[in-house]
Amino acid sequence: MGAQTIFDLSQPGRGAGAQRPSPAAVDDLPAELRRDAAPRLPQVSELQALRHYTNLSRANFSIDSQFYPLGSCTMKYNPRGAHRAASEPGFLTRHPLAPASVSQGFLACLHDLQEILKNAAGMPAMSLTPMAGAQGEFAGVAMIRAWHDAQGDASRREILVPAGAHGTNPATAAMCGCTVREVAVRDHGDVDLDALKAAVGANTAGLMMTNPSTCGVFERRVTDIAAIVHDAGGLLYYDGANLNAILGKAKPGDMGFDVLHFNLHKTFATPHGGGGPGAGPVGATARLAPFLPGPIVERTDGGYQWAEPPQSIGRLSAFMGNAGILLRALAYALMLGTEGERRVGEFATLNANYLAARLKDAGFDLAWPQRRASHEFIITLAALARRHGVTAMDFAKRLLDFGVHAPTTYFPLMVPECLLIEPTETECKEELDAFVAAMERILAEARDDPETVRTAPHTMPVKRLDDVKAARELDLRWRPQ
Amino acid sequence: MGAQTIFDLSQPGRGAGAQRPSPAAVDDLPAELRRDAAPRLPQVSELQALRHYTNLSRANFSIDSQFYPLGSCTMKYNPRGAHRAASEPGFLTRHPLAPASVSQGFLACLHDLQEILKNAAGMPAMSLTPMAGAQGEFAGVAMIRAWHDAQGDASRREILVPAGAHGTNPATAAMCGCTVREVAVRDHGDVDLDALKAAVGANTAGLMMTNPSTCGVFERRVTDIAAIVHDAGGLLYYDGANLNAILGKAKPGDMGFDVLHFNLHKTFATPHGGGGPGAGPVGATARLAPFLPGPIVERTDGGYQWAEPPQSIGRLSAFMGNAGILLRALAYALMLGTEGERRVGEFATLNANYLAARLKDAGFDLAWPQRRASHEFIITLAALARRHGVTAMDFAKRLLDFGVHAPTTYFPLMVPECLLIEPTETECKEELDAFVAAMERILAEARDDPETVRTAPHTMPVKRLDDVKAARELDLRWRPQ
Amino acid sequence: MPFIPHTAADTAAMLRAIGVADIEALFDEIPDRLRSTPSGTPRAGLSEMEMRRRFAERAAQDATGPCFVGAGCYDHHIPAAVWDLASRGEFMTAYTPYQAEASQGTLQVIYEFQTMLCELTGMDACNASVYEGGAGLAEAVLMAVRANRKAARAGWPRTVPMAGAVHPLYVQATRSIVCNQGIDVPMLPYGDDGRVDLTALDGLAAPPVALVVQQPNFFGVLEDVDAIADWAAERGTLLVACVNPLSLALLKPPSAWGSAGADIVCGDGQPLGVPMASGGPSFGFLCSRQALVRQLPGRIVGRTEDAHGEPGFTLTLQAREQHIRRAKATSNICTNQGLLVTAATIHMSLLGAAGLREVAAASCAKTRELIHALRRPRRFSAPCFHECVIDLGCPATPVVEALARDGVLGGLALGPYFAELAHCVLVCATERRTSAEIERFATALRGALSN
Amino acid sequence: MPFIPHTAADTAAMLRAIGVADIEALFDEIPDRLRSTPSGTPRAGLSEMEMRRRFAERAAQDATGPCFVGAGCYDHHIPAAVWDLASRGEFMTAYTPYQAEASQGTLQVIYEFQTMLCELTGMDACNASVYEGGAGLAEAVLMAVRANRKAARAGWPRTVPMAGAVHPLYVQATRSIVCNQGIDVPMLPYGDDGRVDLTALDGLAAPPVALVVQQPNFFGVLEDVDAIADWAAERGTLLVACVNPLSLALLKPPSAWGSAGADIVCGDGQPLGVPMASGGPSFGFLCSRQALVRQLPGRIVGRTEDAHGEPGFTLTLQAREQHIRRAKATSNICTNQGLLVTAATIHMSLLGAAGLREVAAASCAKTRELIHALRRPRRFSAPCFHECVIDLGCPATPVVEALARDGVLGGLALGPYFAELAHCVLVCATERRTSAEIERFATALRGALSN
Ligand SMILES: Cc1ncc(COP(=O)(O)O)c(C=O)c1O
Ligand SMILES: Cc1ncc(COP(=O)(O)O)c(C=O)c1O
Repeated sequence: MGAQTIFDLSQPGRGAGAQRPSPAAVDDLPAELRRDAAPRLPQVSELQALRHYTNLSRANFSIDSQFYPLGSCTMKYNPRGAHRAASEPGFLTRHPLAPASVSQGFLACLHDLQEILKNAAGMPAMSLTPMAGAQGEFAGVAMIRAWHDAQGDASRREILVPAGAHGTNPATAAMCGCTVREVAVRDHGDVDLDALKAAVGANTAGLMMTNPSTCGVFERRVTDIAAIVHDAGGLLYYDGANLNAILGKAKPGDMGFDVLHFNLHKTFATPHGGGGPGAGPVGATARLAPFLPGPIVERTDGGYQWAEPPQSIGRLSAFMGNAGILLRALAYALMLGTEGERRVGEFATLNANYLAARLKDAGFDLAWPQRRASHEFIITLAALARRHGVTAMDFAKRLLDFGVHAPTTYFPLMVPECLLIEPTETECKEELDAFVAAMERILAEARDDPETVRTAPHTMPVKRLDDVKAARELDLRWRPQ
Repeated sequence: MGAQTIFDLSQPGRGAGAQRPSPAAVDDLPAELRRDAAPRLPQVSELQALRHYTNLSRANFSIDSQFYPLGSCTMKYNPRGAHRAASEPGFLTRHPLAPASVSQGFLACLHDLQEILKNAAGMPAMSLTPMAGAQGEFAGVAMIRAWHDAQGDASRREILVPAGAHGTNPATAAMCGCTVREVAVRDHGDVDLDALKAAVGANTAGLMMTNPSTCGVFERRVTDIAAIVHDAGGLLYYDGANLNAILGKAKPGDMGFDVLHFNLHKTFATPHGGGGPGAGPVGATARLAPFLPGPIVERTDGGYQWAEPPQSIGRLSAFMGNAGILLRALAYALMLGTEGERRVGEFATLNANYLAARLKDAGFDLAWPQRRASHEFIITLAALARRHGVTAMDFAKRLLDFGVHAPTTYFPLMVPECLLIEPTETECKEELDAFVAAMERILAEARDDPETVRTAPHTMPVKRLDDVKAARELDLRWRPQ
Repeated sequence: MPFIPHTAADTAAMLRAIGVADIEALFDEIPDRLRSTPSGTPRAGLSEMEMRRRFAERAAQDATGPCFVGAGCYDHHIPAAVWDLASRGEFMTAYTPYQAEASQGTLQVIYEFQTMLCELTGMDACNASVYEGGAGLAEAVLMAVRANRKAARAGWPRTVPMAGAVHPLYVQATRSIVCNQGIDVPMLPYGDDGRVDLTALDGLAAPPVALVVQQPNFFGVLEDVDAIADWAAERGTLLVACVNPLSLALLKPPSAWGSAGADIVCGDGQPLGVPMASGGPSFGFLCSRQALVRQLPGRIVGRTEDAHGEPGFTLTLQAREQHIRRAKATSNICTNQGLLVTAATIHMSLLGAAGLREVAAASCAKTRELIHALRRPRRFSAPCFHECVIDLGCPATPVVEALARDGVLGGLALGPYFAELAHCVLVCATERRTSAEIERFATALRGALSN
Repeated sequence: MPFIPHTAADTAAMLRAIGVADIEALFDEIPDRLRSTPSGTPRAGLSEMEMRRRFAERAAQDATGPCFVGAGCYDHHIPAAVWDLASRGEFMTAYTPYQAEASQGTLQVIYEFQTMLCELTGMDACNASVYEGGAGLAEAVLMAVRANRKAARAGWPRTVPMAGAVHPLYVQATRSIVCNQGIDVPMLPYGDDGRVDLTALDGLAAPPVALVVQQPNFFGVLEDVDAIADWAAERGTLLVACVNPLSLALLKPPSAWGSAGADIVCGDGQPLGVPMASGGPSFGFLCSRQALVRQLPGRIVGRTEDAHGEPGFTLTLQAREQHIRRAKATSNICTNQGLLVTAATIHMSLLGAAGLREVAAASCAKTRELIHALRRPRRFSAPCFHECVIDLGCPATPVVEALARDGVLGGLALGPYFAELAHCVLVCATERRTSAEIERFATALRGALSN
């Protein structure tokens, strides 16, 4: 394969003949609006395309083929049954603007999902439209803004985030026209309450945080945090990326949060697709419910229908968000049932704590050894990096050679040389043990043969790639030689 | 992966919970008929199974991922559209014994296919039921037998086959209770007519042959052969495995054959499935038509219906053969149209002759250099084998390292150290050129570094396997250690 | 033009390399009078879109309501993962794994399959595969005749009686095939309990070479397999057991029938993850005692080692097969039903023994619920599995036709197969049938019977 | 229990290794009063079989007849190969390709995608991807405001007018998003020809920062893009072009609009191999001139070299993105619509420029056939592409409802979007619509109008 692109396979005049509709003439398009040169798309046979993309797929790691302990990303099993259920012909061919009268099946599905998510959130209102976590965050911050505005308090434009928040949190705040202020995290991974108290004030729009936090621990004083922010007139946003940890065990609504998003592509097991699509439904307490983005689905005596919340921040996309992802998440939730939901949180936590204990025994440094791991945990390779000149990135790359996807590296930013490790509940003990064995082996290599680690990976389709060159000598599209 | 089997992943009590129906009690099954110990099937999670079989699939070559110049096997592109068309929910859920009144769509498809195949065969009658080429052969020989019996000529029990016939030909004859006599092939790949004349007689039931023959050439005196056999009271069977060569260009019915089979999994592009399924419809001239295996589909005023030929040799399977394969073949034939059919033969032949010319230029010995290649051709590595101690098998294995499936080796048997090469019409020139380049490279290695060739493959999941050990120390099933 | 990648420039360059002027020239060895163009009205090639529209329309035409027919083809749930995996190009578009090093995926799958079938049947070895149940039974009979050396030495007649309630379509297929080798396949009567009556065999000069029994039998009835197996073992008759593999999750494996067990076990694998799809493709399997393994037809995979001593898989005992042994092969089978074996292996991995047992039990329970709801007498007295013959008290064929028009596939009318059962239907309810569907059938039947 | 592989023995061993007595103990840092169990009536988990039955029933409930609605979501043929490939686990269940060496498949696909979109639009660079057309337009507007340095220097007001016939749902999405940054999005009027009337902009104190035009516009009408582009270029206004990528197989690429071309091109990729599926997931794309590439939001892949000098692909310009730049990122987007990009890339490879052109032309032709068959006047005079507004002469919403009950999705009633067009429907016929379906629509419409 190498880096032969589909364009390198192209020959003028070639094509996939079976994909051609009968030629038709349109002679009423104004000549000055027509293009004169055809775009240089590939001209390949059906077999060439099929073989090319089959082989490209084989150059990927994926959940279906490898263990993926990627912290904060919840790479768990994506049930094939959910994929097929969402691919029912009737769902695939439904037009987004079909009248509600001929969409009752689809609307019933969305309504069911709204109810399930409300329950999991501990919040009374839910909008399914955001198309990913970040869009859910956007909806939430926009709702917080709109709420303050509706209170006549338009000066509240500052969003607080704990140090080490996911990048989407500050980016969202900025995109929503807010400024961002970081709040320090203390030694044991909890937010520094004194710093928080110092930070809140008349400009505080709200605080965004996850719990369990990006530090992989449960923020024990979350209700105190909520009280501080609320007392200062701010609102609390819950970033649902880590909800897998507590699904069925605790609810953000009970912790004092006012608005939250789910990452269905994490907690509700829809596939990540090599970058997406996901879905980021947003839930709200009663006071924020009128501001939710629309449309949402209501059940009436006459059946299901679309509705817009009265003070809605508006629509975030043309249609109904990532409807197909919502269907997959519903399928997953139905297969779990309430008992299954509870077990998600339990076994995600069991797996993480087991791995943490095993790695600690194997000589790795936990970032917060005194704490329980939540569904994920952090190890820091700072000591190793100093001693052997082997970095967290080297470890990550070397893991690929063992058929394990690298954990998340260098996040959260405040822990030096860190790996954020999230096994998820769908991996079995043997897989975890194999991971520990690989880590032990690399640790030994770091001591005895650091060069092998530093130059990893060795068994991938390419060796380590030059990111600097990529950014300096931008080559963003194929060109004919 | 190594050779970790699904059983090695198994743990007592594990399972794929979503696949379990609600437990039900059946208390009226007699205790003495129940089993006491459960079969030791694997106990794995859904993800474990999915990952295991995903990764196993990646250890295979396939048309979707590699070029497969496998002579006599016609490994061409299997259109995904045909696969999806046959997978229409209505077709997948149709019960084989559903009344014809609620099966008109399915029956119409079979009828269309019968017509298309009759036309391609140049024969007036067609039965779709045989489930592979070999079962088609069986049907044909049984029909020949039945015909002789119906003539009161029950002594005709000898089937002639040209030397180098495919193994299924003699095996079929034997399975049909006939004896087999080989007829020699002359230097240029044609049947030796004198030998044939000497062989025919009062015991001759018939002759089985392919044309183009297994030698990769068109049997030029096929009508003479037919006359000799017919004059001696025998009938002629056409093995349709090589029909790809002449599709749309010539018809077996015109050559004097009385009965034939198609390999839909070759000529009509249905996937080989790692060993099957295929389909081997059998066609017949008017005099043999009454003996066809049933059921066949008839069109009447009241719609389509099932029918049994009056003197049928009977049913060869419980239901309607490999119905799903028949649907795929129909889909393919519809996309081709008559013009497309003609092009199959043309470009299959062009590709083979091109490869033959290129390999000849590269220094390889064609088995019959004076002849046109049909859709396939033979090279013999006998000289090389002698000179460098490198065999056709070594060449075949080494090709795998170049990402090309090996051609058929050591078939036909009468050509020493041969490779039977069939590129098919769906491969493009670049793919053929890459194959030639690989062959040239291996030729050079055979001279300069024969050990590399002899110990190939080097890049597959396993090194060369010990077939002798496999047969001597039979290990046909996993057992707990 | 679809599927052919040649540009005009490619074609020209290739013709140049060959040294001919045009493609026609490549056919110059075909005598002119054998050249032809497709006859009949030319069909324009359809685009994939047009072709799929035609197929969709035709498939929609046949859509039927709930299926209560079994008779060898069952509407079980198939996990989505099964065909998502089996349809991967690397499984679906591979060839027979002759080049073992480039086919470890398929080979290992088959090895795992062989293991699973051996576990279900209790036998020592298994092939992968023969075409389907009916042809597989024929292969089993041929195999038994080949393998019974005692019978050959003693010159017993080539007679292989079948229990009267072996699937009639299996019997037909077997007869069409084995008659060519002069093998006689008489049917034994079945009794009022629906089970085989072996007394018909008493008083023969020589015992039969082999005997075929199906469990559960065509009527869904459970045979007294212990007695049958002992009868056969005592006489040196080889016992061929034809079984539904799913039933073996609950029922005693053929290896444990009587004191000696069955010699050859065959059947159709459709209940293991294969859609009904008009009955094919499915796959047939054949298992045997270790002593008979060299008589098995079809592919067999063995575990071996590679040149570095690492484990790997390869086709083995190929000397049984047509491509090596030709006229002396154990069968002419070549292309088999490999992809279905792959699907079945994945299916069994996902279900496990417990899952298969639950599917079998749920199907039995649903069938009992159905019989109860239909309120019609059972025709046979012996216990049944997940199918059952019920007596409508009037000719069944028109009733089944009427039900079909009413959107219910209401069982198989038995008249065409057994004249004496013309008032009977064979019904089946798998785990997929809901109580609402059963009620719908019952209502439709009451309607059909009152007309 | 589904999806969790732990046996009791596993759990016990793991708890031992951790040193706790039970799983509950692992939650001991959660304050008691925050612990909860799912409220409401417990839902028993469904088996895959039960879940799929429920979905199948609901999907069947919504099955509608032929679709004549477009409005940003089109019923085009998708080659079977597209989703057979895109659904391969290696594409579908991979993560964002941060680990480039283990993600060359996805990365190369994106690089090929970028190239294809650059070819279609004529632009220099392309991202992969934003969520969809509406959110993508918002990103384009934000990008334009960031990028127009001249406007920033001169302190022009943050105003981005939109042509009046930009998709109203795109306008709504854009407004909800960009209003938070104080950007004003006024609508320009459309004329009786259905095209934008730029004269409304004359006499402004400062030119707009950017201007948005859609081609073909929401009414299916073709805008005079040359004049618009020239208008913008003369004033230093950045031109944001929102396009249907399929139309670019026939129409002039935005890079060639007027003398200078568009600056930013965005749109929804649904027509490129994405099923309608209730409108999502689809994907949005964003292309730009080279000079603006560092202002693009979302993922961008670059070709580079590995440690051995071999070519390879990696995410690049990550300093634009939230995980590096945080509050200073070009967007907050993280998870995007990668799998749809994969499907679109395969789709474009299979169709090629010629195939896309034929699909576009066939859709245009079918729409003309439809307009002819419906025998209702067109509302706008300018040439249209494959959609068209027709005037029913009476309120359209009840007519469309009646048609839907009659099994035809007969276009989009425009009243809810444009009060002045309450008698109008926007209709579309893609290449998939047959003449029989068009006739059926025409007949149904006659029926609905005569009631
Ligand atoms: C903690 C956290 N918050 C937010 C997000 C953003 O979610 P999305 O990628 O769905 O936009 C992520 C995603 O990785 C995350 O890990
Ligand atoms: C020449 C020839 N004849 C017959 C057959 C048998 O066909 P099948 O494998 O479909 O049984 C083959 C298959 O490879 C063949 O090549």
